[in-house]
Amino acid sequence: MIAGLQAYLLVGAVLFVCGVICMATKRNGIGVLMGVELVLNGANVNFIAFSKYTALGLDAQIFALFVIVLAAAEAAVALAIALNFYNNHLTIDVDKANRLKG
Amino acid sequence: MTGETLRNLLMTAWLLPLLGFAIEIFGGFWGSRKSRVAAWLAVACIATGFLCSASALVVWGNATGWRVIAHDEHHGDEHHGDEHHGDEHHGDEHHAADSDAHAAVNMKSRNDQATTIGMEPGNWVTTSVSADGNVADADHSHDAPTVYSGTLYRLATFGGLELTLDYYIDSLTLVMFTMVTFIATCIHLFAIGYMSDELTDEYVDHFAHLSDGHHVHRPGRFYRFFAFLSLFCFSMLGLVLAGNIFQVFIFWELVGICSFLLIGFYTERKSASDAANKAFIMNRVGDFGFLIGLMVLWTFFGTFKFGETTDLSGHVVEAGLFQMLPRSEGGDILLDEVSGEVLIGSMTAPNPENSSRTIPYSLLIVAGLGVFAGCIGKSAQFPLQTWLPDAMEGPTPVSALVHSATMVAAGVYLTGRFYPMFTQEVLLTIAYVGCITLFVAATIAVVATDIKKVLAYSTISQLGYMMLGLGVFGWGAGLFHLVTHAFFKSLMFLCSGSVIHGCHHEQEMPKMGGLRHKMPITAWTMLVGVVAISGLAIPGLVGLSSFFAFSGFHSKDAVVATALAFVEANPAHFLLFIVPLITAGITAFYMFRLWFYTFAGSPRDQHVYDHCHESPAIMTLPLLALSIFAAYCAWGGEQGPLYGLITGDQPAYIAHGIAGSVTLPGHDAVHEVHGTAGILAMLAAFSGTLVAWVLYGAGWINPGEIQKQLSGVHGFLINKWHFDELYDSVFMRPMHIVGKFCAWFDRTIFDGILHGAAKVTVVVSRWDRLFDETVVDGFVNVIGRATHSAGLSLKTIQTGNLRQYVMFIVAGVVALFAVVLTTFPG
Amino acid sequence: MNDSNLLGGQLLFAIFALATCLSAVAVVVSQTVVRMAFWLVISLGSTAALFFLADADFIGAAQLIIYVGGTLILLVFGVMLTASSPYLKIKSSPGETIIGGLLGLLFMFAVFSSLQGVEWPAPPTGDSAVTAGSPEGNTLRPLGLALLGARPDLDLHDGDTLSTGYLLPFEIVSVHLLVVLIGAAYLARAKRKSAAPAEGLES
Amino acid sequence: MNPFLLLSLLIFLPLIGALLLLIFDEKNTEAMRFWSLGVTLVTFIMSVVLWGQYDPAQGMLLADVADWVPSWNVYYRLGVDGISLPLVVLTGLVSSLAMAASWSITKHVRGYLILFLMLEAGMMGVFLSLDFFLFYVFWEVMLLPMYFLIGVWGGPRREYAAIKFFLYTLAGSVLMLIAMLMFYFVSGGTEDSFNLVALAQRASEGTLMSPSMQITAFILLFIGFAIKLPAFPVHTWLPDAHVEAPTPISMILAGVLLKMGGYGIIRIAFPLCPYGAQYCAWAMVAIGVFSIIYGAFAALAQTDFKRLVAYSSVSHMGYVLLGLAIWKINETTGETLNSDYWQMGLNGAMFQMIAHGVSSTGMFFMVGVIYDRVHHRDLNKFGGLMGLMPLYSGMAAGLFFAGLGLPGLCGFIGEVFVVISTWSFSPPLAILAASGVILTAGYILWALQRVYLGAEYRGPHAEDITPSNGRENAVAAILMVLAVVLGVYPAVLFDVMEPSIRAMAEASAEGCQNAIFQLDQLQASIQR
Repeated sequence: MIAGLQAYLLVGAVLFVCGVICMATKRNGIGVLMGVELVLNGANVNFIAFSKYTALGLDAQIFALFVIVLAAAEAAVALAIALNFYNNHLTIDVDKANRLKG
Repeated sequence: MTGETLRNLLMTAWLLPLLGFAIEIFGGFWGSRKSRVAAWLAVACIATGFLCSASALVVWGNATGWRVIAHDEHHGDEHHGDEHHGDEHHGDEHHAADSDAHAAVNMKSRNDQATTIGMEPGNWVTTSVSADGNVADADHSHDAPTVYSGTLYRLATFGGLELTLDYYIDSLTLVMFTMVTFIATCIHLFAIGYMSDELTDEYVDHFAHLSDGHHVHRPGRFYRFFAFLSLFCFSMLGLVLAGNIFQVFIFWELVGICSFLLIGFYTERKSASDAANKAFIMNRVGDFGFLIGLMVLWTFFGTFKFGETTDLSGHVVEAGLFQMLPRSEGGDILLDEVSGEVLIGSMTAPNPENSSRTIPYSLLIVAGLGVFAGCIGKSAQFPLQTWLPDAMEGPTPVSALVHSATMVAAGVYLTGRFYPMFTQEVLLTIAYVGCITLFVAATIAVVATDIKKVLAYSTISQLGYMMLGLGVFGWGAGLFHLVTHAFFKSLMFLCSGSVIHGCHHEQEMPKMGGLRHKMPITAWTMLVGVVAISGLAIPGLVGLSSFFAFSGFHSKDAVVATALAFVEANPAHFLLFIVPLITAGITAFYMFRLWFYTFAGSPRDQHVYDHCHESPAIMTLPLLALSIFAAYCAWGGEQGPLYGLITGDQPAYIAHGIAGSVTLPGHDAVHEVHGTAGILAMLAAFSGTLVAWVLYGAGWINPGEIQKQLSGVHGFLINKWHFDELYDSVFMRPMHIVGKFCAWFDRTIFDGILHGAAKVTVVVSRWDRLFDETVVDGFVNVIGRATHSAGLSLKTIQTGNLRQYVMFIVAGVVALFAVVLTTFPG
Repeated sequence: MNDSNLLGGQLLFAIFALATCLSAVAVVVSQTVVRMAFWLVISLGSTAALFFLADADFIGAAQLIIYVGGTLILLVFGVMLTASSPYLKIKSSPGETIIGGLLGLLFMFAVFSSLQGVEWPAPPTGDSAVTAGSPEGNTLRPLGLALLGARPDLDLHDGDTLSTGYLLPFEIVSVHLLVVLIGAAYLARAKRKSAAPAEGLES
Repeated sequence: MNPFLLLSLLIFLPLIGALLLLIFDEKNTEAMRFWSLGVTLVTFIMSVVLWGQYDPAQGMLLADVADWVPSWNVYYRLGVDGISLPLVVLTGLVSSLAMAASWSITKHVRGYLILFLMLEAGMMGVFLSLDFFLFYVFWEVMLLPMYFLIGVWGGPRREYAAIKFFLYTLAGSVLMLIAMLMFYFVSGGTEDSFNLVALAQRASEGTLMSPSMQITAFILLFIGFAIKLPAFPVHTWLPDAHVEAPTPISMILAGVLLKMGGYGIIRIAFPLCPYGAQYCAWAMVAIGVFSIIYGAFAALAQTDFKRLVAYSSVSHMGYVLLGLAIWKINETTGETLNSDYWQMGLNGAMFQMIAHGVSSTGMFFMVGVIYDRVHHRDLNKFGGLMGLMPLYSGMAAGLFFAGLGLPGLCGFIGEVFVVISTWSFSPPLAILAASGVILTAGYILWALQRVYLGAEYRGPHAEDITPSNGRENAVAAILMVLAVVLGVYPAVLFDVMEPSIRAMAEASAEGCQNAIFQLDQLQASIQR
């Protein structure tokens, strides 16, 4: 069943990489958030795979659960931020949020 | 005890002038400038001293039964034999005394001996050479002790070394004491008159000029003069009384400083203070040699004492210097056969640890020459003679007392006193030094025109005679001449002082002449002195060996006779007889020249003549007193009482003479040639007198003509053989140059090095500062600036662009991966 | 696990895995937010299916409910609230896209090669840890117990150790969530400020 | 009195006096001067009391030891013996006289007096302490007031002179510090590591230092002390310091400070490294002789009166070094040869220190008296003072004669004793040293002639020349009387010094012999 684990990990990796690329390329704040979700999901896929194929077991699932919960919270907060940002800047373009540049 | 009596008497005579000095020096501050109290106090002190000395002489004579004088009834040969005999006894007595004492004392007293070595001042121990000490015993008068020595107090003790102040009283001491105190008394009295112009609040010194051309006006310093005279008397008597060579050195220096003070009495005169400095410094040159002699003696003998140290019971505990040199029966200094050196302390050897010590013969010569160097300085012998004529800057009584009669004779005295320590080589040196000196000085005296300078050179010349006499083994002759010379030379100086006083401080003889009419006493007493020094005599009624003569004849005759005997024994040294003989003629010439110039003929300077006058009685009385002694003190010559007294305690071996590489004549040898020498000397004196009379008395030949013809010689002599110039260029100038060099070296080189070091430090610290400010601070600044600029440049990376950050992260991860992969492949 | 199950499992896995990956890629390449949201839904949903396939029933369910049902709705709301048009396009520059793509590929390669390089530990023999003490895929109960502090899967094995569950983390997460919700509500509170400070900040 | 109390009071009384000066009114300078004079006089009287209490036969008079820094083995350890006692009394005397001569100081009187009293405390401490560390501390304590006294109250070039003095002395004390640490570590940091008596005892037994180390330690100590002495070629601070210092400070400098060099050599350097001392004896004698000649020559060429006296100090202190160092041994057995002569030299050197303390103090005072009147010191611009100030000139002449080494005055005994004991060490050097008498006579007499003799005064401020006042006469008279007493009856000093010096010399001789024995053994073992 090694192949199974490898396959899961592969899927997780694809998700992760896609999420990262998403974050890197999307100028839309919401798009960036979506990238984050993808990354988190990639991680979750890995957790679940380890839960099934290694001795990690239930611990991995608990972790995945926490990740999901945190992702939800994060999404809520991030969205609030995005909204505030939008309220202040009248745009959702994250490139405009560069006031912390050096 | 005779010893204690003598000691007390002489110490009174010695210390009274010191007391006088202490009172007089402060007298000026509470007394009036016009008071003569100081003078009378000084006279009282020194006169009491004279009385003490004279009574000491009497005491001594009584103790010895007057044996030394009693000899003049004997025939000469017997005399010498007796002397010899007595001295033999004398020597025997030493050993007898030792063994007696050893036998007499038991163990207890030996213990005492150990405990009484360190004597306390309050516990003076009088020592006599005799063991029984019963000096009053008439039967033993022949063997009676004649030398008394002991310790006054202790200066310091270092282990086995002890430095003390001692006294050493023998006939020579007593004669010197009496002579010094007597002459000093006369001169003190004379000085009361001579210095009376100082009895004022406003003394005008005509020889000292201010920069505006005026004469110096100052308060009179009468009291100070007498204070210094008293101090001098104290020092001089201390010198004579001294019981060890170190003590002699102490008083040696003290008389030197007194001489300095007295020569420089007219402090306002540059010439006076120059002369004082010259006198003191030249004396110090001699003292430098003296000090070397002391060092050698101290190092090898470990004691300075002349006489033996004894404990209370009269037992000898330590030998003195005079007992330490072993001499053979013939008077030779014995050499140790093993080491070839001189064994110390083998003469008496009471102290076993002394007997093992030796001194190389060469160092013995060094010691002798060293001590003699001191004598050269003090007695103004060649080559240190130049200070004495300059010393005439002092008041004339000073010249009479210090620079003719006593202090300058101290060198001769010490040579005589220290005679037992001199080797034959040293004696020969002494003889030649004396010989050169007497000739050089006499030649200069011939051309001198200053009346005091003539006397000064004659003094040097006569001191040369004394030295010569001592050097050719005429111990008695040299000291005999010392005493007679003291009388007639002080007389002549006082006479010249009288002239100077009478002529209102005119000293140039060419301005005088015919003064005998104005000042007869001075003139005739002076003539006595002149005759005495010239050695004129009338062949006596009794025979050739006896003359009717003044003192100078006898003493000079003794010296010349000894010289002749010496030369007969050592023909190679013939100059030692020829030169003094010729000089005897020169002496007569210049002395009569002086007398004719001053007193005879007609006045050459009417102004001087008109104002001149005979001195008051207080000045002429001493002249008369002295003239008597100048004429007759040597009565009887070598068979007379004075000679007997002087030679009463002469070292035992002298009478024999010593045979050796240089044969030293004994008394017999001298006696053989005495008549010949006497006649030769007298002939020389008469011819000198004759020439003087021809030139100056009768005026048959104009001396100016001769002077012109011999101008080269005359100039040479007038310039005193160019000694002053020579010393100036050879010693003084180099000394000052070296001094300047040292000072320059100090300021330039040492301080230069120091300042250089300081500058280097400053430069280094500047560099350090520069380094600090540029390199160290620069480094820090560069880092700061680099950090800052790096931050500035990195700030551009901080775009604030979220997506770029993500990209960076990814790129970073990829790069890390690449690194990991390349670093750990597999 | 039997063979048919295995085959079916493999096939299903392949389908959902492909869907997940492709949808994720689609999210990346989509230009409009709405489309991205759509593809995201597909991707997350497929992931949930993969969870089911991996015997993590509860997690799968939670994924569906929370993500697909909650988070994405939130996102779509966000899109609606922030965009003047739902099909708003904010384009990245082509350079960025290319760099992003290249980096992504490089990253992918790195992850892949890591995956290949890792020697994974041998799978547990016999019953998998997850299913021990519970029917296959039925993880709700053990999870619940674990969250309450009890670990039947481990405790039953050892029999002597208790309290290795996640009660405390669970509580923390709960509080955390509460805080987050409050915070989110606070932040999202409608508060239209004047543009002045914003412009000031812009400059 | 209890020795501890007496010795401590000698040191701390001046300090207390200095402290109490603060309660005086700033303007009431006269009262402060009298107060300070009183303090110095009381100190002097106590030193005389100490003299009375001291019994030469009993050896060292040790006070009780008090803790100071016990963890470093530093103790407050005082004591006095025949070597230090005369110097203590001299310090008391010279301080009193210098204070009496301080009336001419009008600038910042209180500061001056405080520093002066501190200086006296430091000097007393140096002579009284038997703990090396304590000695060092006092050595430094005395340095600082001196620096200010020269640097503030001095002449025109005072800063230069003060810095020069300070740096020289500091250089010396640094070397001394190194040597001190050597002893500390060699002795193993025990309770007696700084105890001079115990260290000397161990050195005498040959258990303190190896011979080669002794040489190093001795050279370090010697340079330190030679600077203070001062010996050629480290003497150049002296003329400047003397010339620039005010008169009372010159008196102290010449009268006491220079003696510390000689004291240090005889108290520390010789007993603690006897072999080193013996090893360096030749060099020391040569330096001493050279100092005598060089100082005299340099004095001959001076035109500044005070500078001349300063160089005469260099010359005179050369005798001290010479006398200390004429230590000859048998090279093979290590036995000291001519030990009596060496002791004579040691005693002579110690006496010369005291004598120089009297004569040189007097000479500087005499220079100061005339300087106060005419404000210059150019020898060529004096003259005729004998007529203008007879009493002053007479006493000045007396004190200069004391410096010249005239018999009957103190200088003679020291010089001559040293010189005549030198022949046993080396005849050529002895002759050289003896030649100093001529030069000394030369420069002193020429100076006297130029200043006191002559027809008239040739310099400026002729109208200010007034006869010396009572205070000046008193100071000069005291010194004069002392010069005469010491010159006529030197046993008064020798009786006190001789036993202590002999003990020191014997201990050192033994230490040297032990060291040579060790060296022989070493050589034998190497050959084997």
